Amino acid sequence: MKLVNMIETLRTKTVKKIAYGILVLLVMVDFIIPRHEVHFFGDKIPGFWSLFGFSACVVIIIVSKWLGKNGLMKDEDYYD
Amino acid sequence: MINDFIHPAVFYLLGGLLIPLLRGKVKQGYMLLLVVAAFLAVVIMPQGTYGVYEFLNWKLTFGNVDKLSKVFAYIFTIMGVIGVIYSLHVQNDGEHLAAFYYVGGSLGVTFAGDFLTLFLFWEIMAFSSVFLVWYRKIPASVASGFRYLLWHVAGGLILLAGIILYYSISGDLTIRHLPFHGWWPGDIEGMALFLILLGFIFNAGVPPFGAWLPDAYPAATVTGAVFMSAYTTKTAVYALIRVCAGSEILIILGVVMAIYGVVYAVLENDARRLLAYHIISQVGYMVAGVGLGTQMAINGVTAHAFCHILYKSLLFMGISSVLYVTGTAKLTELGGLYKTMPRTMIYTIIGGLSISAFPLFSGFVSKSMTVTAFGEEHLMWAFIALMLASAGTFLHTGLKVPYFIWFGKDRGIKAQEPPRNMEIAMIIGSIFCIGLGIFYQPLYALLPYPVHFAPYTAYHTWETLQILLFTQLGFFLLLKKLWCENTISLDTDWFPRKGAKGLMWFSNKPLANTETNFIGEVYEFIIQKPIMKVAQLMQTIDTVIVDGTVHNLGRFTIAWSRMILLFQSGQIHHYAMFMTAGVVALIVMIVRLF
Amino acid sequence: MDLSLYFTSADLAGITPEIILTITALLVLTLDMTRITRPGLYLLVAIIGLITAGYVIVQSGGGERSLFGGMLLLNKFTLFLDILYLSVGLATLVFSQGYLEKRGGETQGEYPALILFAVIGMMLMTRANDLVMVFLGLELLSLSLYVLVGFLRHSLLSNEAGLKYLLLGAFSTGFFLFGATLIYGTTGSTNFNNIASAISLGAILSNGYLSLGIGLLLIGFAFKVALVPFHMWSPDVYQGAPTTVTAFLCTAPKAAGFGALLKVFIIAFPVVFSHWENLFWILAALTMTVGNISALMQSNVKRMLAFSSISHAGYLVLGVLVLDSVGLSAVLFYLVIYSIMNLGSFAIIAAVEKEESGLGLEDYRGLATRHPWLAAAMTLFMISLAGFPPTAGFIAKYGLFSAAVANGYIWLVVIAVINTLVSVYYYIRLIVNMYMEEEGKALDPVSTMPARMLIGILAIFVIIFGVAPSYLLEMAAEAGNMANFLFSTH
Amino acid sequence: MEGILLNELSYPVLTVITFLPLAGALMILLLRNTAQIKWLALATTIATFIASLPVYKYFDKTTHLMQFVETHSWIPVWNINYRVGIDGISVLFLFLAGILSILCVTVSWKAIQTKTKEFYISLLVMETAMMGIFVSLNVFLFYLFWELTLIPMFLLIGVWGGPKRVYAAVKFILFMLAGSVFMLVGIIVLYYAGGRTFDIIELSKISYPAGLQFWLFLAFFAAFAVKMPMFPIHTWLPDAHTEAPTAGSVLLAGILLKMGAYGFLRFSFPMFPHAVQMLFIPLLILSVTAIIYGAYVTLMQNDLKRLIAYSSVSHMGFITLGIFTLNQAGIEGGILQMINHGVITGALFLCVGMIYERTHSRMIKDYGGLFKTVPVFTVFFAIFTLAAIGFPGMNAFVGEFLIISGAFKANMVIAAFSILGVILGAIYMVWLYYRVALNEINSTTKSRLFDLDLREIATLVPLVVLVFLIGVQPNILLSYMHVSVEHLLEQVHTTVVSDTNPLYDSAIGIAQYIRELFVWI
Repeated sequence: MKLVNMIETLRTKTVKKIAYGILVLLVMVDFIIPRHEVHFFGDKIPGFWSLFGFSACVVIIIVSKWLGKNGLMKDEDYYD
Repeated sequence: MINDFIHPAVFYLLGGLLIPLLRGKVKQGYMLLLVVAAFLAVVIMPQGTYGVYEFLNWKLTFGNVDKLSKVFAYIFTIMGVIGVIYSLHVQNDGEHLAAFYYVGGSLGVTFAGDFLTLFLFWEIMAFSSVFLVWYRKIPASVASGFRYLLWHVAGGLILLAGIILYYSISGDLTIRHLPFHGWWPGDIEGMALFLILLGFIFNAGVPPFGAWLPDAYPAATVTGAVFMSAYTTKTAVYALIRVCAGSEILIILGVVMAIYGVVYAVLENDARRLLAYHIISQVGYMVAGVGLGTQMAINGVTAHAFCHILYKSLLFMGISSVLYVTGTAKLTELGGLYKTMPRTMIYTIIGGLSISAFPLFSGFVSKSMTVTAFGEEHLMWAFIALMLASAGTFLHTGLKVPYFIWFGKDRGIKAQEPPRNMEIAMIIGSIFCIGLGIFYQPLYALLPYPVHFAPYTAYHTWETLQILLFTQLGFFLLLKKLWCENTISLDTDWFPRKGAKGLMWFSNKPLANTETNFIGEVYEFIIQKPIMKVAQLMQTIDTVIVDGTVHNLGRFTIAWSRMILLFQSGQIHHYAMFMTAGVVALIVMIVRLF
Repeated sequence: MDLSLYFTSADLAGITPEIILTITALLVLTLDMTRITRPGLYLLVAIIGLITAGYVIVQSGGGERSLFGGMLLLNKFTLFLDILYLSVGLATLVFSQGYLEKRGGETQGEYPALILFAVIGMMLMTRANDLVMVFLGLELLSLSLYVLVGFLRHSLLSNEAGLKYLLLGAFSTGFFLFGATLIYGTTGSTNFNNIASAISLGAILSNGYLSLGIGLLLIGFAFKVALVPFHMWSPDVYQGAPTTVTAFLCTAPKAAGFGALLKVFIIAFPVVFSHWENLFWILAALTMTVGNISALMQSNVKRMLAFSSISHAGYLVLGVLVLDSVGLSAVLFYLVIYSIMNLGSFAIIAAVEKEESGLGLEDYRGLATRHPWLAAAMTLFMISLAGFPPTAGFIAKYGLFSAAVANGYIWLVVIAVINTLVSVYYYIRLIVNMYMEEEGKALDPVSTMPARMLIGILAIFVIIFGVAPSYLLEMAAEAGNMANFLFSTH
Repeated sequence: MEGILLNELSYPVLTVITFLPLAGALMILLLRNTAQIKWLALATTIATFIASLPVYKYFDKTTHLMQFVETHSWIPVWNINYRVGIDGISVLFLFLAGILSILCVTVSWKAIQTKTKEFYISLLVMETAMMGIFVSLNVFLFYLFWELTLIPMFLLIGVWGGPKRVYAAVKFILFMLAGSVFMLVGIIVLYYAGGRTFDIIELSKISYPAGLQFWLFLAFFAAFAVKMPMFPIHTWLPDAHTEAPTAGSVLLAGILLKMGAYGFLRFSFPMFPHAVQMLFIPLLILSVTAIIYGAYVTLMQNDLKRLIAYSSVSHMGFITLGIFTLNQAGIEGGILQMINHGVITGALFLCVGMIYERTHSRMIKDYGGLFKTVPVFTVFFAIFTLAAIGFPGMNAFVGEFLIISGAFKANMVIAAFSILGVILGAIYMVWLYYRVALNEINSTTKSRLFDLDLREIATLVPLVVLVFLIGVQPNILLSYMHVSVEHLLEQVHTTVVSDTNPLYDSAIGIAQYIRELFVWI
């Protein structure tokens, strides 16, 4: 069916490349974007939020996993 | 004009009673009729105070209509429509009834003008919703249903205690703004406010009192979870806004919630529990906002609650559909469904994008307002933390869930799109999510305070885009790390086979304990075991000591009786002897007397 | 010679009832000699005699009268008791009808005759105003009772009981006489009034001997009314005796004993009585406690009731202890109610009883289903004995307790109520067996029409005096006034 | 005489409603046919209820004085009058007794097969006694009716009860007497202390010396506490309730337990205010102990009736808690809660009885999934379960709310503990409901289960109506008692015990208080 094929096409290498392109574009544009609502230092640094987003993701995963390894995780019938 | 005010709860509470009597199409039509009517009732409802009613020597107010209560009423009734459509196919009338009373209860709370009325509907919600869990009718759901009920009864009674205490001080029951300042109640009045606050945050799912939430929702029925995701916490948020806005303690709690939810979501394997954790995380934003208490924050919270109900229910509908079709919601057992249920995937992703506040989706217009409110107040640590949480949100609901369910490892599960009514409900939800993302003005117009906030400023949009897309980058780079999850949870699957030793070692970890305490086993360790232990003790006391005393008294008397009877030997010379003894005693006495 | 030297017509008029009864008794015996084998007839005659005697007594109106130079003293008090004796005798005779045949004692006239003699004896006991007279009455009563108790010639138990009663009775009579002599020795008189005046004037030989005399006298009475520790005989005797006799034995003679006791202490020893309060206190506590506790474990109903009657004697001592008009009337009222309850329950026992004497509690199982009315009556008597309102038993107990509390014997009353509590257990055990246990072996009550009617009447009395006791209470109060009157004279 | 309102109605209403059942019992005595007996019994109870209706209509809510008073000379020798009358405290109980008696007849319609005549006679005598207790204005009369309840209830339990009925019956009667005999002594002492009268109104006017008050209070307390029953003399209750036939349990729970609390209000408060004020804190503690203790023990029960019986211990704890707060809210809550408890627990016993009739098992484990097998029954059961939990909008909620708010006024600490009681209450009731109604269907009893018939529904419906009526419009009942309770409080608070106000707000306060108390004793 069509919908499925569409999704299939979205999973090709080319799409991926385009995606990376977009990311680069994001950072680029961030240098020129007007900044009027400035809450703290981060807002002044170009690309800060990109960095933030990425590191946030990494941190969350790493930390949570570490916690998980240290016992947060149980097998499913732990309570039975 | 009093005539215009029809309490929407009436449709749910009274109208619902007829449901069991009807059958088939008629029933479905009737249910739709009710929920739509309720929505219209809210629409035509003018502001003011209605349904005042003398009870004992208090005034009970059932219809206290202002902007705040009205906006919540809107979303509750809208959600009612969606939810009912989604659950039209359900055969079990009891489930329908429970859902109706649940929704009715939340509406009652919304329009309650005094604490008694609020408490009344508060309890109706608790007791009706538990059936949504029980009707799943699997042992696990029964057990967690009880834990759920217990949490809420406890919370409710703490609330009641607070109310009574407050009443005995102020002699007044009308709901008004009673913020609780500081960290710990200093005086009696502080105590009253604290108890009320506590009662509310029990329902808001604030850790450590939120354990019921990720415990019960995954256990609920397919459609039940959809309802539950929408009402309990949001009703609590509403109550908090009304009563506790500006209680600093809430900021801390809220931020903690936001992070807590995200962290646990990483590890979660059951998609519905994962979403449940995200409810906690999202409600965290709201609670924090309420704690902040500025006009903008309140607006943001209200808007966020509004949108949250829509996209969260949408998410739940999506996952529940998967559950409904495949019979499981475990990420480790799912994968590659995009072949069989692509439409469901689309809806779910829409929900995911909304919740993670993607521009042009409903979450963006509300969450950003809340977060910005913190920026405005220069509470940077909170600001950053919430940003972090939003990144995490996208990571899981936006990426992880869809990925592992619809792509990931194809497990070749036989599946098809869910029943039509479910899909219609999801479509409506999706429309709302996108619609609100683009045409947000009507929503802003509903908010309690005038809005001076434009979501779509270039920079703002841009910062969000950066965060989210780079999160995505991170996600795909660390995908392997996330894959590990399966193997880990597989590992844990055969832990028991490896032997209890390893398990013990795990659970002995302090972290393990805290975790286990947070969910389910709070009931096990802190409530059930002690209660039952004490109960057994009391039982023993009752039978052994209290009753035993009586019995021994009886035995003693009877023993005495038998002893005396030995004198009654029937031998005449014995009798003579005793009589003589008596005579002697008498004489002695006389001699002593005189 | 001129009899008026010894007694006047007024004296004779005073003792008309006794004369009537004696004649009746002799008549019955003569009938017996004429070999008329109609037991009903003897009873009929005896009953007529009793009724006429009663009529005469009521006519006499109970004014204060002293006969035979102060040998007898008639007043409301004696009148009240006389009526009681007569009615008890009457009732006994009524339900004895048919019982003795059942128990295989071939009835002769002596049975009613003996009952009549016993009644005469009792009447004399309480009418007496002189220790010698009291003794005569006592003996007349006792002798007839000895025979009655052993009346069932073929029943071993009956004979044993008769013998025990005789021996122990003799034992106590001895003490009584001894006491009387000592008192005579110290005060120089056997007449109550003279004794009293001698004591109050202080013209007595020695306080010690007097006290000793009173003490021994007391033992004599204590034996008659079965106060601990002089109660030993009563369970065996009550159990052994023919049930009808038991009924008679545990009601009227007790009344007579208490009557005489009260009269002696009120008229003869009002001054020294205060010394004896402690003793009575102890006797009361001891008697009711021992009686109840021993009754707890009895499986034989007759024996159980025997012990219960001991405990009731204990309650009665409360009234004796008070010894004023209130106490006196309370005792009198209690005696009446007590007689009603016991007569009733024994009548029922007599009805259900078979050859072997006495039935265990188990034998009453299922009585309620087969003979509901009988069971209901029994229940009524039991709860009345236990002192539940609205039965007469409660009013009677209340009267005693109230009198005692009024005189400050609160702790004794507390002991008494605790005893009541204990007693409830064995009374309801019978109810339990009748109503709540599964059917036992069938009982076939054999009872004549009059007996059944009697039971009914008694049951009705229990209720009536429970809800509307005023009339009887007033009569008792009048009778009790003797105390005031005599206290005032001294 | 002053201080009372004579009966203006055309007939001696209180006497009639008291003795009509007795008359009915006497008539039944003469009948043979079982059907006739049943119908006559039903007719009598209904007639009694109807005869009592004018009372509620013409009751003057604006005065605390005794109303509908009748006085006749009874035993002049002891200065005892037959005097009956009611005020705001007693009037409601007539209503409750009237209703429950009717239901007891209907529920026993099929259940009682043996000794039918005796059964209905006992039932009617019980009603007379119950009515009599609440209308008596003469201590002697009161005691008479008080004891009159024992024998019929003894028979009800012992003859028509369960397997351990004899044990239960004997235990019941011995416990009851153990209390009431001391009350008898107390009554006699009161009689002389109060100037040789038994008239409650007269006796209430006199102020007795403190020491005497203390002892008299204890004497009466013995009787009332056993009846309530208060911890730790409650142990007769589970046995009696469990073994009694349904009607018996209903009357026990509905009326007999209330007699104790009523006694406190009628005697202890007006006559021994000093003692009450000295002792109310220990009594509050005792009450709250009963609440929690009872709740805990209830959790462990696996016998339906026994469970409900133990829950009564807990609920009665609430009632005493309310009464001894010595403030308007508390006492009114207490009285209201008595009615509520009568209705709810009565209803629960009716439910259990109905289900027992079918399965002849009281064991919880024999049930399960009733909501599938007997839906109608489950609906009723659910309603009463919620009511028992104190669900808002139902009657018990109002009562408990008043009581707890009163308790908070009287003593924070104790009130806080009572909340725990509420929680436990919710736990055991819901758990019971879950095990019986939800769960999976239990095959052992399924076959014998069939749903309620019209008679049974008709029996339960009035109670459902009451549950909700009182729940949403409690003023209907409360309005009767306001003035009387105010007056009662005046009587209690007229005597000031010591300069320290008797309101202790903390645990330390309680400790001090108790020390003072013992010094005082």
